[in-house]
Amino acid sequence: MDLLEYQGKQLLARHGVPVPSGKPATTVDEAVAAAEEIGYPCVVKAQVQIGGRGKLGGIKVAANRAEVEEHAGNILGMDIKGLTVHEVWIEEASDIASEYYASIVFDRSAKSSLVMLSTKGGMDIEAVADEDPDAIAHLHVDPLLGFQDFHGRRLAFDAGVDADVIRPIGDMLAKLYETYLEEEALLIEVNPLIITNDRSIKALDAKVTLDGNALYRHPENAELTDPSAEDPQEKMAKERGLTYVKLDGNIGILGNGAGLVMSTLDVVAQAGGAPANFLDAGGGSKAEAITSAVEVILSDSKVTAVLFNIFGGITRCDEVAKGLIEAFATINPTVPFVVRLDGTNDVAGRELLAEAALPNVHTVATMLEAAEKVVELAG
Amino acid sequence: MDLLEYQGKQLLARHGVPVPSGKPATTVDEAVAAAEEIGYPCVVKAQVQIGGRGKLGGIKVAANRAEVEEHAGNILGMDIKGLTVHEVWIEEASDIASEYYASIVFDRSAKSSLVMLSTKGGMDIEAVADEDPDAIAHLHVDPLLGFQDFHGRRLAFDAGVDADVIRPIGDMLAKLYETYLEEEALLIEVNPLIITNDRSIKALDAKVTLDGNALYRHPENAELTDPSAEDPQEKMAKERGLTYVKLDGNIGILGNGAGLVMSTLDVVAQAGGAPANFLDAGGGSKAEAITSAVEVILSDSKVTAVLFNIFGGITRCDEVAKGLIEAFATINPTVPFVVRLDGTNDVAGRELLAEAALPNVHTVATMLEAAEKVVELAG
Amino acid sequence: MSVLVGADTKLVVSGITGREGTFHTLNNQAYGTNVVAGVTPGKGGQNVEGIPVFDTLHKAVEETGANTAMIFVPPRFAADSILEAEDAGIELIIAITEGIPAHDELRVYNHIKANGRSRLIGPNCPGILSPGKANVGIIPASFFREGQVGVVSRSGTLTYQIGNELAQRGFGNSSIVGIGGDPVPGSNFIDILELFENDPQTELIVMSGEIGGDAEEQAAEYIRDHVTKPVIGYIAGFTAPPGKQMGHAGAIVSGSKGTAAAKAEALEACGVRVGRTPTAVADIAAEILGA
Amino acid sequence: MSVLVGADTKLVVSGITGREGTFHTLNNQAYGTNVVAGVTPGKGGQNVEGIPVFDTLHKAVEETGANTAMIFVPPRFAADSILEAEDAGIELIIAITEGIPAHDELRVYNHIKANGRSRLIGPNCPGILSPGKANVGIIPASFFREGQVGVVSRSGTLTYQIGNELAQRGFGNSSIVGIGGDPVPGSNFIDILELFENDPQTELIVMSGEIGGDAEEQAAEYIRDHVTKPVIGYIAGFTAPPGKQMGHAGAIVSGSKGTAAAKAEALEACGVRVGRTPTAVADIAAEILGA
Repeated sequence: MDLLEYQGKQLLARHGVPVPSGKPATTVDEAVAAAEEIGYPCVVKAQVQIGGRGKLGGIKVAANRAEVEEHAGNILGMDIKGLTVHEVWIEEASDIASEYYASIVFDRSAKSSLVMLSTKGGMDIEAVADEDPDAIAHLHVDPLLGFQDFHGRRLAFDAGVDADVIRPIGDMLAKLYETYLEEEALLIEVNPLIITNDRSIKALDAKVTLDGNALYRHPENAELTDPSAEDPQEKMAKERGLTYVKLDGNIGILGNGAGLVMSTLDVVAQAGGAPANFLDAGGGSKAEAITSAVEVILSDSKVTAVLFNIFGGITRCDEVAKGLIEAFATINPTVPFVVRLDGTNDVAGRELLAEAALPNVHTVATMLEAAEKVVELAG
Repeated sequence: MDLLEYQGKQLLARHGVPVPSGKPATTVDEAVAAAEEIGYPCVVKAQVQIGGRGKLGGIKVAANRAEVEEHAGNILGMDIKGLTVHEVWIEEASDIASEYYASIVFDRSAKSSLVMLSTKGGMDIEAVADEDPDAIAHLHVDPLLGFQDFHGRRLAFDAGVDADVIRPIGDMLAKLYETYLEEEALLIEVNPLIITNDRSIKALDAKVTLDGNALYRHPENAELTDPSAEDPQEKMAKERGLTYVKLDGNIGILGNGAGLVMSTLDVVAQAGGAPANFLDAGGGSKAEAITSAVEVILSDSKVTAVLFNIFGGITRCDEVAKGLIEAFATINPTVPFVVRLDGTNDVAGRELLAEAALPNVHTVATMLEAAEKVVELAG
Repeated sequence: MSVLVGADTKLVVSGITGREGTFHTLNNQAYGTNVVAGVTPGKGGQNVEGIPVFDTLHKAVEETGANTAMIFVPPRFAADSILEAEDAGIELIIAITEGIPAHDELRVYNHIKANGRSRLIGPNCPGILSPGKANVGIIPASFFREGQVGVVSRSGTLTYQIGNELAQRGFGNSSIVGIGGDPVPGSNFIDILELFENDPQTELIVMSGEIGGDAEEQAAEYIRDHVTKPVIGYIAGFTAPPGKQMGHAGAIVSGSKGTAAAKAEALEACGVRVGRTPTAVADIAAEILGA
Repeated sequence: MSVLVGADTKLVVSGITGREGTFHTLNNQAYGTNVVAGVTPGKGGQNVEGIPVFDTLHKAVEETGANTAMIFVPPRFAADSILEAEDAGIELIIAITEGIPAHDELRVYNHIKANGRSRLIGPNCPGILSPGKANVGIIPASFFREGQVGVVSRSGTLTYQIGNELAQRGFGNSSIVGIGGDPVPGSNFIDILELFENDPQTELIVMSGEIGGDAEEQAAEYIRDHVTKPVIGYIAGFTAPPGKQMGHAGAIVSGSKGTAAAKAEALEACGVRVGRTPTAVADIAAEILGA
């Protein structure tokens, strides 16, 4: 789960990481009220999960009330790379002596956590990594040992930070790691981490990704939302506990298991079709989940045909069949369905479908055949 | 550092371990005031670091104000196995359905922590261990992994606790471990851990030993004191940062390094003498520390002769000599001294002593000779 | 022969009394797997169709000599159950549970590795099937029969699909190993490739990967350097858009790293033939084994 | 030969710029130890009498190839310094620092053991002297000369006393190893006994223990089963009253366990002769080696 800038910074602040003070606002009036409280100059920052918003006019300094009104008015509702700005963050202006970069990444490949620090902050870190890899100090932290003081010292000396901030930077990295661990983040990136003229350090921006699987342990984080980021179908699917990703095509796809669904998308594409979505009904889906998933798929008006590709393990094909029959009873779909059922209770599932004799539902024997059929029907 | 019962329980309570409410009191008036606040019946408990105080009249239930007055009056000032009671703990009375035992021990030998649980609480656990070792469930916790839920479950099932408290007991063990780790304890023992009639669990007694080396990280714990436990010489030595243990004999001993001092005690005993103390001046002692140590040794009026046995490594013999010379200048000792100096700067040290020509100070060449000489002089 | 599970397997199931736990345990037993015990705290002394249930894994091991554990508890209890199994001395732990927090997985992985006593398969995996011998997990065994193809896969249902395509061409399997699609799998492709390389029954290995991470790239180099048997690769996710998470925590692509195309290339560069569909994998297998 | 430190030692000193750190580093260097670097964060680029100082241990290793680290920082920084040395790949870490919190020691011990890359001696130890070759730590080397007696001890100054008694009888030492008196020493008697057993220069081993813990009892069994060379034991603390802590965290006796008498008995039961005073140890050595 990706957090908005201000959500991430508030999370960091809870663990003692210094951040500029600020307030979120969803209307111009709220923005003005926030600015009046914070004082001038202040910064109006668009809250969207995408880089480069500054260049596109999503970050503006306001010297007074009128400017806040103007900037908030412009930024709220603005489209930034396809995302609509629903919220701004009004923040005290910071003076900047230096811009550094710090991050902690859950490194699947190394099975540990990667901590990075660079004095080349404030810019695209991937460009720095390409052009001057030595400018980014990095090390892995043994998960059983945790972040030690020497990790912080080593990063600070290796990155070549100013001598007077060696210790504060080390302390800040320790706090970022604490946040990362205790909030169960998969990524914490602070860019820029600034040194002010009076030599204090602050996280001026923050990108935080939390582990969705761990949210049950962090109910306060589970409530954080990003109104700009979600597609209506994706939101609907999420509310129903389905893994759904919207794509550009017209063939609705439902399968069980991420790998099989991805493979189905590939096979449909190879057969000349364009998938409208990725939808993993998950392991052990009951009939209701299937009915619910059909609703999600069909709520995308571009869909002209739907493919069910099920190979049941923990999922039982008879439940899938029941769910589809129920969907026909309640929402009466008008597009054709191609259904391939194999695996646990497949015979029972196919029998149920045969008995139900649903209109325009085609049962096929193999995945390849199913893909070809649905492409043909989708038109 | 050993804590008094109530200090230990307050420490546990800070980590969410349920304990009966109570208040400490050093006078009868305070005890009565505490009881009035807590309500009746309440328990008046002598605060001394020694087992078996109950049998000796150190724990009394009071049904009303008059009884608190009576019991507190009797217990305050009472001698329990050589310790004077300076403080009582007034506690709400608890009803007891079952008495269990729980402890966490820093296990040097296993290089990990040993957690124990038994349903045979409320009695001498060493007797239980001797007579019915299977009645004590125990396991070691990997320090890098920490206490896991399964540790608690396993202990609870192995100990055979009542089915309805399996989970609460596991939770309590987790909290005890948290306390042990975060407060850097070397021992936490809860005996009895009680189940009340309404099936809640509480730590009714607690024995907590903290790591003195870690107190700098726990300033609030460093301030805890036990007025009953300390001998005046030991207290004086502690304030001066010296490691001093009072013994029964008449030969004052000063050495550097615990091993050498213990060995010196042994050699003096073998030579027929009786050491008055163990005093390790520590590594790298400066002259002032030596002077200060002489004062501590001589504050014990039984001392009739003093032995210095120094083999300098990090300690420099010239500093030791200077300290002894300074001691003669300021406190003018009347008992004979036997001094053996070897190791770092020993020649310089011996020269300083020779020049000073202190009265009744005998320089000898070896440890064995030194022991024999001091026994002879001590009379 | 087969790998990991077989005639010597003595299985204990953590979470045996849950609905799915019971269903699949009995399925596994019906297939012939030697299920010796189950564990559900508080239900010690009961039994599930004759399989004794214990309160702790330690007790189960003590009483039954179980050497393999299947973890079938909900995600919030799964890390603890895996650690319990490791502590109890279980050699092979197969964690079916999906949705375990990533930091739990990291801790569990590193602890098990540091101790070096147990092998963990999964979590978020379908288990291991050695056709004709034993089935531990949720793989629908009736679709597979004994044979010479070893299958290792990050995805559950995709494994069935590939196994099924092979079966339709008449090929059976030595073992089918689902290593799971989570960020920190207990065992990776390389661990299983090594087992298949040393398994006399296995003549051909099918390795089914997906987008995200670099496990396939690492496996490619391992195959080049250490595997003498023919390997066929498959990668799911050619049509996945970058930056989108596709269900598995594993299935996320960032930039050009971890894309299906990059993985297929890496495998081919190391001499592994890659089928573009499950059907194509079976075609290549037929070519190699001469069906 | 000698054990642990010698001609191959390339020493880096953590805390080199402290008063004691500088004093003993230069002493060690003057003795002939190859001191290649020091570490003090923030003083990188400086030098101590020509010994280059670095900000981090990693940098020191990178630039000088140091293989041995001496830890001379205050207790609150010592655990971190030891872990830093281990992380930097140092093979032998000798921690002189006294007063490290016990839980820090526990964590450090288990981490180093789990990784298996480094050997830790100490903390709270006087270091290691291989007379005529190298001295790392605070042992006053001028009292000792090269010879055939290996000494291992929990106590610092007692080690000097015993070494000195041996010297007065004309015996020199292969190495003198202080393992320290703390609750969780990085290395125990057994680790060092094994080294002396395999060291051709060592003909006789003196093992000096003290009250508390069960390290001597464990060593006794090890000697019986694995050590062919003669071993002389010494135990300090016969007159220590039970329950009292005598300076070292190690030197505490509870009940009958860990008393000097129990330890001496355990050693004698395993065929180790125990001297009741340092002088008696030297007497026995003279008997065995025939001085």
